[in-house]
Amino acid sequence: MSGQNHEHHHHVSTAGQLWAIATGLIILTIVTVVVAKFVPIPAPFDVVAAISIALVKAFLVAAFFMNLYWDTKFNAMLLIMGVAFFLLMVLITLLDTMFRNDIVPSF
Amino acid sequence: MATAEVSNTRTLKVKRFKPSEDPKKTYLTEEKGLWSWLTTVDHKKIGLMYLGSVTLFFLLGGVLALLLRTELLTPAKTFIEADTYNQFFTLHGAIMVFFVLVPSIPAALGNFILPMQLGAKDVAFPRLNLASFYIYVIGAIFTFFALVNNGLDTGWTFYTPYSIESNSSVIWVTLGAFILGFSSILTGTNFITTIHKMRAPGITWGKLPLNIWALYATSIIQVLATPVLAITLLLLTMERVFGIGIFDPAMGGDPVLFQHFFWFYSHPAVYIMIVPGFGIISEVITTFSKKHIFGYWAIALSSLAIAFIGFLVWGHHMFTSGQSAVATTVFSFLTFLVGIPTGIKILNWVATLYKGSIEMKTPMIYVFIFLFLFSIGGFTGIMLGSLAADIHLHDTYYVVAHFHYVMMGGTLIALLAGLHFWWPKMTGKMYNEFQAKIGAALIFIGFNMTFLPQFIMGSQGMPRRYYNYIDQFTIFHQTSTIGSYILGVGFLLIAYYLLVSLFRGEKAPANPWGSRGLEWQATSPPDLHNFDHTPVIINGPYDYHKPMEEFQLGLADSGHNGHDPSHDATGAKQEVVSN
Amino acid sequence: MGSLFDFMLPELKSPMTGATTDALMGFIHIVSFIILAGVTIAMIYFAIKYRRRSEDDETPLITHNNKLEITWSVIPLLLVFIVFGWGYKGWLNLQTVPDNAYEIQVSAYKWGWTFKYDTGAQIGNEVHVPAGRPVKLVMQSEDVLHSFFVPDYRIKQDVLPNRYTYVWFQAEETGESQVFCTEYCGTSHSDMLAKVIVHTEEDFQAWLEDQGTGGGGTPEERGENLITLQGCVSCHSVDGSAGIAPSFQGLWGKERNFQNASSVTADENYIRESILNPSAKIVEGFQNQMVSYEGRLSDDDISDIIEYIKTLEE
Amino acid sequence: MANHSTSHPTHVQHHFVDSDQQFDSAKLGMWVFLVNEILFFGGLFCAYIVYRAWHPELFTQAATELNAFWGAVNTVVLIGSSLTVAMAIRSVQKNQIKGLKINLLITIALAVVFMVVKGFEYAHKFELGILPGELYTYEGIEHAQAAIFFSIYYMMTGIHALHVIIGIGLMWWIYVRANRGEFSSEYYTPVEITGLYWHLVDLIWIFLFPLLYLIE
Repeated sequence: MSGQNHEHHHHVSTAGQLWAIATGLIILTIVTVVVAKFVPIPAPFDVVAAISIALVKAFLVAAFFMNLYWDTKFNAMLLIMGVAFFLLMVLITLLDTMFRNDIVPSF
Repeated sequence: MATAEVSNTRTLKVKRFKPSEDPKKTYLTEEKGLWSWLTTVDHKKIGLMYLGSVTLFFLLGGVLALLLRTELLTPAKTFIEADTYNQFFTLHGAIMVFFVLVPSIPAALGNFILPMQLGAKDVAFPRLNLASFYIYVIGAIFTFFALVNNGLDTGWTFYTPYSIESNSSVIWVTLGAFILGFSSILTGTNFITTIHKMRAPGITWGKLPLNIWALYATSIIQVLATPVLAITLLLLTMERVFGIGIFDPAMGGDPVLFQHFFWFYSHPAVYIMIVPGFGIISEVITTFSKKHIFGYWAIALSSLAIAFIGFLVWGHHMFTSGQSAVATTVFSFLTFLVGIPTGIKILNWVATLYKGSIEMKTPMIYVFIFLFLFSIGGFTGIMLGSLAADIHLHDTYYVVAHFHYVMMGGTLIALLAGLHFWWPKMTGKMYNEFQAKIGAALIFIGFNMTFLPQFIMGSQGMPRRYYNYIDQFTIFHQTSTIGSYILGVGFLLIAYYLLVSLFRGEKAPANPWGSRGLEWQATSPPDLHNFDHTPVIINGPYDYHKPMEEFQLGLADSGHNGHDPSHDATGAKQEVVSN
Repeated sequence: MGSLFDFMLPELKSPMTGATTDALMGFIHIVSFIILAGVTIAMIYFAIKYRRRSEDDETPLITHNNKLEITWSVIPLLLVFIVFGWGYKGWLNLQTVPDNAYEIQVSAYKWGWTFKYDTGAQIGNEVHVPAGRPVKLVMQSEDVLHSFFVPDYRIKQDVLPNRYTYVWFQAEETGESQVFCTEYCGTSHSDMLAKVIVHTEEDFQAWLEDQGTGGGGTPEERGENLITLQGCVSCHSVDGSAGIAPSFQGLWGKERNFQNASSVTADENYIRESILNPSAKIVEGFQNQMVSYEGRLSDDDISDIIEYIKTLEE
Repeated sequence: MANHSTSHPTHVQHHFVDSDQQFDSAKLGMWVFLVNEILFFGGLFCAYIVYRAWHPELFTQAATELNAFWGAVNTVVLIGSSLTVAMAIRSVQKNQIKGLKINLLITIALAVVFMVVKGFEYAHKFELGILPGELYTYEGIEHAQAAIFFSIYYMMTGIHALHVIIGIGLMWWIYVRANRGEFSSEYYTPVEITGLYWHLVDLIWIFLFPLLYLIE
């Protein structure tokens, strides 16, 4: 079970791939700084832009540096589940903190 | 195993392995001495060390409980001061929750049983397993330190801002619980990995014992919720050290936010405590009914459903806290949804009894007690989930009674069921059945006498965490106190006959209850590596309609442990090699 | 059945807020009891009927029954929806204060309650209200979390240090009801009690007038009122009995011995310092646990309290 | 189970059947642990989001005290270190132990650079009196909750920095083991899972950077 099975288990990235990802990440870092500092985007959308860029960067790291793209889907699911539960925590907490002064909801 | 590549046409050479009734070497005799225990990576020994520590803490928490009940014999001062009382109830809560209930079933019994039910030699990360035990010990030392040094008087919930200004040793306990959290996380991580990667050939997801499903659901909660407790306690510690102000109203922070953080862990934590209990009930009830479980998938998936929905309901601890009306409404609604899978389980267990062959041995008696007490706990939970009723009942003895019915009537009774069930396997000794039944009766009577009056005084308006109380509640408090003494005697009796059985107990056969569970196909007590063969599983764990021989199969030749369990052993031809 | 509920619940004195709660609790208790009895009887019946007769007993293979599973999932689901809707309705009522409610400000502290009326009158640990009229309490805490609970009215609300919260009720008959603090708040949490005293409308108005604007009386009387109002008495007794703090009786003019072995005669300045900076001198045998009253008591208030303490001779 | 262990390579622990099972288990276990880490930081992000939603103006004002340039430099440094970790794993997969060691050393160096920059940032703030919570004395921001912003800032970056330090320790441990010749293309599980940990530290920073430094 050892020899021939190894290939699909252990993906080996080429140096070129890794350098390309890193370059992409650095470019995105520059983009996010430029967008934040020099492009006037109205209030909530500046955060949306910054987070969107960060999500793309996070995807690159997770998929290619952390090998999720080639890995078993279950590990990717774990990552997504972690993020999903974090979002649940935030969203439900906001249900309280953002609506404290609102009137009581009614049917 | 070149033939194993093509699963449908392969031939598994299996052989019948009847467990020896008189094992020469067991995990207890293979290596001896204190050092072999302290450095062991054997999941069985680690499980027992956990069991020992949990028992010690249960003793400590129990003594505190009896002292509390004694103080409440009369209004005002009976024999201790208000501050002492406040420290006692805080430590009783903190010890019972963090040091007893959370690790009791997963880390103690689960550690012992899980790899055996999977047909594995050990958990995936044995050294992490040992580390988790020592982390537990370090957390315990921190808490002990607080106990002798100023105590802790915040309530186990650590609500801010009281916990920020309290004079007691809050930091020691928060750090203790913080450290303890890692022990819980490591156990959870270990179990998830073990369940995914270490199953013996033929154990497909549909053939997992329900105990494993329950431990799996528990591990998921442990992994997802415990880190949030860790960060919450760390923030509280920083709050006391630097006054970071996030939860401190004096600095412009928000105490209700702390409650969200705290309950995001602590509500799922009650499922960490109870769900593994569900697993034990499923194992015991089928064994002693000699019957297939009713609704396997309903029970298995409802554990997962509870685990997930359990994350969405934490705000029902906060209906009167001043959280927003929207949040209150949503939390109440979701709370009812989590009640449904729990109800489904109860009814499935009762249906399992139908047309069974029921033998009322001690573990089964505890299952009956569990079903009765836990149902009461569940129904009162529905009561507390409904908004108007909760406004009246919140923070009264009704709540105290409710969670004791769930946590003690549920988890602890399930633990006792499991302990009696697996005791012969763990120790190789039988306990005295008659004394065990007396013990169960004492527990049942004492428990109800302690906590039923608390429902009544709670709905009459008696608030919890009260040192002093108004005269009209005296009779309820006194009944409750007497009940708690009976309960105490019951636990002493159990400790007594279990200890006696270690030295003078009859030798246990490999499978005293006639169970079809895989763990019973090992010797009692098991070999250091659990089985002296690699088990092959063809039948489900509850196939009581099939003969025992079909459950005693193992790979005839040495080598693979079916690393890839998706290879269904039923699909393969079995060639039974005669003994 | 009715008497059983009376046993479970205290007499309802504010039907406007509590009637739904009581009905709902009755409903849940009855339904739960029926189901629990069913489950228990089934368990015991099975245990007897299907008891093991021999070790070779054979049991039928019953794996599941979808119809049964759906039935016992859907019926409880419908039941809990009823419970949710009903509870929500009652809670909505508790959240919706009638427009004509009489408003009283409540201040909670360790360990007591102060009630302030719009006339300026203040009273500690007793709230006087008119019968037959909705009353709204606007509450705030001065220190940690507390919770205002009146079992007779089926109302409860946490009191927070940085926000106002409110409850309302309408007592129909004259009489008294017990108030508890239900959010754990330290040493004397269980003594943080108060009473709601319900008067007829006329008596209430008369009582309110009697109270004046809270500033009347001699300095000694004002001082006596203040130490109740500010909760001093929950730790410092006025009759010489031992509490968690030194008694006020016999304090004046006596030699005080401190933890650091120093001592001083109790005069105006000592008492003033002890109020504003309590940790400066700790009397032997006691803990440092009092909070500063800086900003909560004016100089006049302190003088009044000192005058009152002077009257408390042994 | 003596009859089972005969075919085991030395690095495979007794309770695993083969190297693949051990590798997969370790990796799965690490991912489960990373889920933990996400929720651990998640608590802090949650506090951040709640407070930002309450006081958006506070975050705009307070963020001006943070230096976006050095934040960006640190981002690039961490991305670089992630690259070298990935290269280290690639090296060991191809059995180039020398490449593994060089890449590990570069990673450690970059992590140290990150910490040094962080140290200067902290030192600068301490001088201004921008300390967490009660110790906060800075008067440049007119907002009642200014101290809370910096409490959140210090908690987030502080715990992240702690992870970086732990990462440095782990890399050094891997380096020492590589020196002892423990790793090869047949067995490099510790390298792989340490790499996963390091990438997560990078991932967290990818979010911390815009959320703390780039608020306008």
